[in-house]
Amino acid sequence: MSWRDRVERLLARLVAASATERLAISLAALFSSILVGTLLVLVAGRMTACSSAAFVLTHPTPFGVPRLFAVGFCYDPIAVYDRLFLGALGDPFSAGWSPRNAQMAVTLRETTVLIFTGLSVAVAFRAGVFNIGTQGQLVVGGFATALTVLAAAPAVSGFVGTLTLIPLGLLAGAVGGGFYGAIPGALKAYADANEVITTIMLNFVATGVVGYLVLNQFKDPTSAATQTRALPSYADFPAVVFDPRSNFSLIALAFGISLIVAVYYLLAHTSFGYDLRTSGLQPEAAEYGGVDAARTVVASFALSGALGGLGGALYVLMILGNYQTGVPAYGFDGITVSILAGNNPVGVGFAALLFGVLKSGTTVVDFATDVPPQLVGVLRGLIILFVAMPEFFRLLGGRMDRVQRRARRLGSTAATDGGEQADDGGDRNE
Amino acid sequence: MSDARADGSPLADRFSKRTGITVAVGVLFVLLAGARLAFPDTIAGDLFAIVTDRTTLGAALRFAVPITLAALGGIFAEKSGVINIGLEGLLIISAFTAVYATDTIAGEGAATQAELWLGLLVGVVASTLLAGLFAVVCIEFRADQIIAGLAVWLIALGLAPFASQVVYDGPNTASVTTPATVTIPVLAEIPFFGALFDASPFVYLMFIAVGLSWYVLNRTAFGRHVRAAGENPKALDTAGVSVSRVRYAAVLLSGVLSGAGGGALALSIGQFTGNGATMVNGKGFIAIVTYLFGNYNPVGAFLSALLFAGLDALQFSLQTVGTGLPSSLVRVIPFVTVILVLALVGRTQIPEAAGDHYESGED
Amino acid sequence: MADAVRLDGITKRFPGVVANDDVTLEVERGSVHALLGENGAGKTTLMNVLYGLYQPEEGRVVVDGEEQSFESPGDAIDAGVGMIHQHFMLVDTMTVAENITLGNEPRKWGWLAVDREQARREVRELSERYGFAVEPDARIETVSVGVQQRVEILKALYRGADVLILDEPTAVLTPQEVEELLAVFEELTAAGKTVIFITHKLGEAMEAADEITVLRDGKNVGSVSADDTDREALAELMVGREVLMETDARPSDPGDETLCVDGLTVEDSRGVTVVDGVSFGVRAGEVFGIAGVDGNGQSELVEAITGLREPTAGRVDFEGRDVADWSRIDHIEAGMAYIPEDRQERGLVMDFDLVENGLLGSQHASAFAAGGRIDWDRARDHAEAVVEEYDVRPPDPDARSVSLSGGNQQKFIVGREFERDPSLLVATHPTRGVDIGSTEFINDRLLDLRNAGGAVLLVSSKLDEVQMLSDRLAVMHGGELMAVVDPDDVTEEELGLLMAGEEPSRSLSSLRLAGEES
Amino acid sequence: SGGPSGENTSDSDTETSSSGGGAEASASANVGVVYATGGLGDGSFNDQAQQGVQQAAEDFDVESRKVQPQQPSDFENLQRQFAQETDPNYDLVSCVGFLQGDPLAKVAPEYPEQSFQIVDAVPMRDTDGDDEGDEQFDNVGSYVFAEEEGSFLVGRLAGLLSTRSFSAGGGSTASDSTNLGFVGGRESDLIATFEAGFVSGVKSASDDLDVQTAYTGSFNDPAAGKEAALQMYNSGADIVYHASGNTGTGVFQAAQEEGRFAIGVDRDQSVTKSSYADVILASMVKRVDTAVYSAIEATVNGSFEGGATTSLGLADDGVGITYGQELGAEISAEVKSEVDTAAQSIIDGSVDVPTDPTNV
Ligand SMILES: Nc1ncnc2c1ncn2[C@@H]1O[C@H](COP(=O)(O)OP(=O)(O)OP(=O)(O)O)[C@@H](O)[C@H]1O
Ligand SMILES: Nc1ncnc2c1ncn2[C@@H]1O[C@H](COP(=O)(O)OP(=O)(O)OP(=O)(O)O)[C@@H](O)[C@H]1O
Ligand SMILES: [Mg+2]
Ligand SMILES: [Mg+2]
Repeated sequence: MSWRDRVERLLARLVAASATERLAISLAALFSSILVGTLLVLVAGRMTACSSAAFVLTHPTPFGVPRLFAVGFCYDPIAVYDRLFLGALGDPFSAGWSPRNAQMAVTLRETTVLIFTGLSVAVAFRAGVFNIGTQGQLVVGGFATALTVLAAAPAVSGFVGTLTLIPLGLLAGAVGGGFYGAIPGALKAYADANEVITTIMLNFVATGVVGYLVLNQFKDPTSAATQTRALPSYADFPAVVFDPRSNFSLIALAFGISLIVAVYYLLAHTSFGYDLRTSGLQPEAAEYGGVDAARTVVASFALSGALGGLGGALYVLMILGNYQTGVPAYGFDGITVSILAGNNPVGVGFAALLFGVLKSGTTVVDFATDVPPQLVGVLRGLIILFVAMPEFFRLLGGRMDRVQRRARRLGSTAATDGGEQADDGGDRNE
Repeated sequence: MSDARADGSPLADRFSKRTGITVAVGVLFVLLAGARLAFPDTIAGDLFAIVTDRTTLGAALRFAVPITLAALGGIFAEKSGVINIGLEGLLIISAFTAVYATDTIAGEGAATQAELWLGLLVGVVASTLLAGLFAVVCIEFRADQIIAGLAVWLIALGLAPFASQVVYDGPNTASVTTPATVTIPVLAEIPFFGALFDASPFVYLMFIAVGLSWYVLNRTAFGRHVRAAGENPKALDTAGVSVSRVRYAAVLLSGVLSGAGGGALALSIGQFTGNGATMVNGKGFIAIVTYLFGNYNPVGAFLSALLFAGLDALQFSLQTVGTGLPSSLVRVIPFVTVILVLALVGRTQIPEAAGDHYESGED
Repeated sequence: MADAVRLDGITKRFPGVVANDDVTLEVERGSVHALLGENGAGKTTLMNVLYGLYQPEEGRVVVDGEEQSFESPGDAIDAGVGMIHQHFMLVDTMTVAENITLGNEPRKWGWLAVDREQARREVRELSERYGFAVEPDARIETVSVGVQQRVEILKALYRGADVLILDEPTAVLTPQEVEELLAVFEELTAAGKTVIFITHKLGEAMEAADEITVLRDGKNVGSVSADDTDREALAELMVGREVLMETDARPSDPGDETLCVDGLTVEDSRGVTVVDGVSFGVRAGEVFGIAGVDGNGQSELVEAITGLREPTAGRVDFEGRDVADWSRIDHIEAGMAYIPEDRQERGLVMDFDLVENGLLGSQHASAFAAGGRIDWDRARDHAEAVVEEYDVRPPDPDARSVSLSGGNQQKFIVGREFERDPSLLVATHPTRGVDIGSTEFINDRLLDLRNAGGAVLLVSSKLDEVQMLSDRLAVMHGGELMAVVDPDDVTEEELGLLMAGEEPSRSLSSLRLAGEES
Repeated sequence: SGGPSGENTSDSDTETSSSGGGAEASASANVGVVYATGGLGDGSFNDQAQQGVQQAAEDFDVESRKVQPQQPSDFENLQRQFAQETDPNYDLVSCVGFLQGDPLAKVAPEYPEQSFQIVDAVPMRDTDGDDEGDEQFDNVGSYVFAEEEGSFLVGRLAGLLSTRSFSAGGGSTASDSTNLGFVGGRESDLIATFEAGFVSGVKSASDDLDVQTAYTGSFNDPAAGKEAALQMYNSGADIVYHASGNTGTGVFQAAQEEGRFAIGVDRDQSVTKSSYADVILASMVKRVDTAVYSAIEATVNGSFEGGATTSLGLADDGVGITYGQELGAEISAEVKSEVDTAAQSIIDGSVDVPTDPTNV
């Protein structure tokens, strides 16, 4: 087949209604969430008290038109979104802006971790299972990374140390997370235990047990915090372009992006990926096609866990420099990232960037406005809610017709990928 | 359907697993009793003393309230064919709202008991509204139930602390009155079971809700319609009953019950605390496990909630008795138990159509 | 006297299909009326209109002389119209009485509770009045299909139905159960009820109905009195042309046993033994048929043979090797092809396009995936070949399965499985729900494979079809093979008895083929 | 109160100085506060710190802005935001809570011109490459407390009362009980010093006394605090001391329900949790407010000095015992004087209070 054919086919797939629809729905969901968020900020702004109104809702008064109303609010929604989005990028429209600014580094480093957790959730979704346990896998992976690197560090040092410890740490994270992910997989495959519940429970278990281990076995004696000793500085991801103090390494981001490509390739071009997608879409058909359902469930959970564990490894190696209890909710954000991306690995990249901005913007909002930063948590929930109901936007778009619905019912359009696969997962859970 | 199938009850093996677990718990209990007699100073001996202590029963009952109420809500929703994984969110939203409402209604002084119940009612309304949103999204807009349920959880997880921050300038609300313990004379004196008659009014509320739920599900036409909507919605539809309406009612009911649970949780401590996973901290998810384990039976759900709550209560006893078990590990016991139970029970008898959309007139 | 039902110029459209096109139908009170027509002719749609499930774009529905506009089945029920669907609308986990009274529960204590005693009593009375022996407290999942059907009928009667609509009520019954059902029709009409039933079987229509209406392509192509017509005339009305099913009648030339099943015992997912010590063999170059009413263990038997279900006892020898505990993929790779009974659940991934679906089962085969990497170009060539050779329409390998009609989906599966060049083909209901043209095509291919020396195990509930295609025919009932017979030497009635688990009057040994040990 | 409409104003959300809204430009100092993750409204640690800020704002013309991080990983970012901000320029960034120590060790050297204060931790720089800190940062003033000393006093009080028949307000002790309780928040070295001090204080009253301890794993889980305390009261404890932030609210509730006593922490909790004043015997106050206040005061006066640790013990009034508003008067002078004696011995060094519960 000629290259032209291939390119044409690729283009045809790209513009396929489903893909654009997917994108449209994600954008619409984001937009709607922001809209609802604005309302929330305004309502909250009326409920609280302040010395002067941060935002006044009124109308222009040209030609001496009398002012009919002017309502003041304690919170300024425009400022909130300005801080949330522009602030997270370090104010790109201000003078002297450099893309290497510290806040941008925060945004990108959050993005990097979210790529891993997003991929983790997406892989599971594509295999038709819900992995709500990425958080726990990340905790276990991060802890495994810290222990391994601490154990191996005395043997090496300097540049050689960097070259050996980072891959070793990543491997440890992947293995730790992978094993921890395989547990709910095996429980589902061989004991029929609902993975939504087991993974949520395993999150609590991971936090508890790792917390215990850190406190009682591996605690840094010099610190009051519950954390391990610091990893040697040569086990830190080398900073490129960005300030080394920013805890962000472009190399890690590049690693994340290469994993996006790898996961995409795995899903689209390998036999294992075919098995995985088939069992995600239609388990009975997969079984018929010779896919070992139990093994695929365990394998995809292990893969998903390994990706989550890698996220933990990066969190430890790149951001913290040790393991500390109180790991941020990257795993739960991964769910949002994946759902927003329609469980598509490439989409995960973009969704992770969006959520990187949101997470980084949260602290900017917290700092710069009086609006409680939990707003971003609400936005996250709203985005998922809107993404879950493409029908809502179709109704709005007035394009609802029977054929589409029938197609969807049979688990079809890519637009509802997440939903439909989830559906399958849901059905088989119980 | 051949004769070969007629003799095998599809529930047989599941029941036997449940029975197995129940028997195992019983055997464990007897062993502990033996250990207590033989080696009174060992952990096992202590355990028996703790398990048979009325304090433990009292604590288990208190812990069981939010879990049981949410589980009852989950039963109604799922029996009607809507898997409500957002129970956690419903608990969170009503926990905050109930305290906020009580605080607001009471104004300056301390809230009276009547104001507290009014606050609970407002909490129930809030949770029901959120459940209503969930219902519209799932039934009207055909959203995937699991994803929409996750969304409900995440929204509440953000919204309640957000609101607390707005109103109280911190993730924790002010403290309000707590309900007065209701003590039934004489009965409260009974050694172990006395705890049943010397409890918070919310515990009695829970008992009433369990009984009523069982009655509604099994004895009323509405309950029948709920079950039919979950097993074979088309059968219900063709029998001339609107499936959507039944499902709406069931999901709203899950909001009402979870609302009572969340409100009771927060009001019994008089405060909503909202950082991290909030004070609800996974109770909604445990509720799901309890009704799965209880095989969608309200009484079964209550008993398994009591089991998990008992484990939760146990962890403090284990710590204070000084068993030497590290407290951070003891706290993990209930979660591990949930996993083990789920692995043992395995596939539960989920309603046939749960998770599916239903639209009248479709094939 | 007014007609019980009069449908006047009903038109009902679905996107891209006119399911009912200006259909007029009159049904006399106290009569039995049969609706005939090919798959997709619009029979179910028309009855759904009468039952208020669909609202017609045009036309009037008149019941008992009164024009009606039903918004929902509830309205139809109120007007005395009841319907028993092709797929029963029963709640398996509830009892007979609960199902019958669903939506119409007798109450006590002013709506607070269902009066279960009264429900039970009413159901028992009703059941006795029409001579149905049904136990009100039995759970639906434990009773036979025949009983379930009666529950459906009682459900309609309980609601005061005067007009009963039955959609293909005989499709799932044994010939004997069919007889009983037709007797029930007489009871009903004797009590003044009106019966409308849909069927594909001309004989039944002739026997039970007073009047017969034939639909074709959504149009009423004729209503005739049963006494004034014959099978040939009806068949021609239905299809619009003369029907002659020609098959390759060449006798088989069997070789060695490709498949040998010995003492096979299988449990279903609930742990109930549904295949009980079954033994038979399929030789190269022959079609071995298994007939039987659905649900007598055929599905589990086939799943055990094809590696989808692990048997609890017994052997499955394929080309001399015991494959009973091989994995599914090993079965495929050993050369066993399988056309599953549920094409949309198992046979195809509905969300995949044909290129991807063509790979199902071959995703690890070296021809398509060397070293774990899928060669999509080859997969595409393969799908294109299948589409072309098996006349799949539309001929577009990028079309997703969900967009194909049922018949075309089936053709693609058949093509894919034949392309494996199997030494054994297991086919379950390969022509179910498929139109006459495609049926013919598929059957021809089965025979081609046989003639080329392949072994074919054919499971079907269409008696005429298995009888015609098979070289040897077994009848399955209650998890056991009743007999292996020569299909040319057995009557439909005898098969019916065997399917019902009874011994025909002619001794079985005379039916059995020489040299058969089963 | 309702929201503002148009330009009219109501009471303040940001902690502006008492001199009114117009003071912004003329503020003598701008202070940023990063609270601990438990958040405000805990009635103990964070609220106590806020108290210091508010007091300073009242006494000097100080503008302040606060943030309440949701998780420990936010600390670093928020500290940095304050350090970077130029509009206004923050004269002091106050970091409340020991978890902020490590992040501050990273941020402080990046902004040598920025003054920081940290409570409950001493961040250090590693100068000799052994990955252990050995030198403080010049721009960071550290404030630590001798929690064990204050806890010793309340432990002694509890021990003395437990061996007597004491009854007041909503509770009573039984003279024959030999049992007391301690409820901790999340397990950590810091909380362990509270436990160690309390237990040794109890033992100083009588060797026959036992202390039940339990950790709830959270500083913000009143329900768990309540259950833990109930458990203790039911197994004979007369008095339960807590060092668990808002979790302690549950301890007070349990005391009220069981008719026993509790001891508060960080602030005078018979004031901050006044509805439980009838069971709060005393509180171990930890003057986080003083620490914050004095740091701000020094900043206003231009005398803030980094690179040093201020240790606040009994002798410095940094920790101490405050008797409950309602119950304090009921405690006999004899008991109080025994407590005072103990305080004196600690101050003059004749008693050394352990900081590790395993060494008691
Ligand atoms: N809900 C629907 N939406 C769209 N098209 C439909 C729907 N129901 C039926 N059709 C189409 O209408 C036509 C008539 O279908 P109908 O089910 O009435 O046929 P039938 O005569 O009952 O066929 P069969 O004998 O297979 O049951 C078919 O082309 C079918 O695909
Ligand atoms: N309920 C429905 N909603 C939407 N489209 C439908 C529906 N039912 C059928 N179709 C579409 O109508 C077409 C005919 O479907 P149908 O199931 O009637 O096929 P069939 O009659 O079994 O196929 P064939 O004609 O090949 O035997 C297909 O394209 C199918 O996807
Ligand atoms: Mg058809
Ligand atoms: Mg039909």
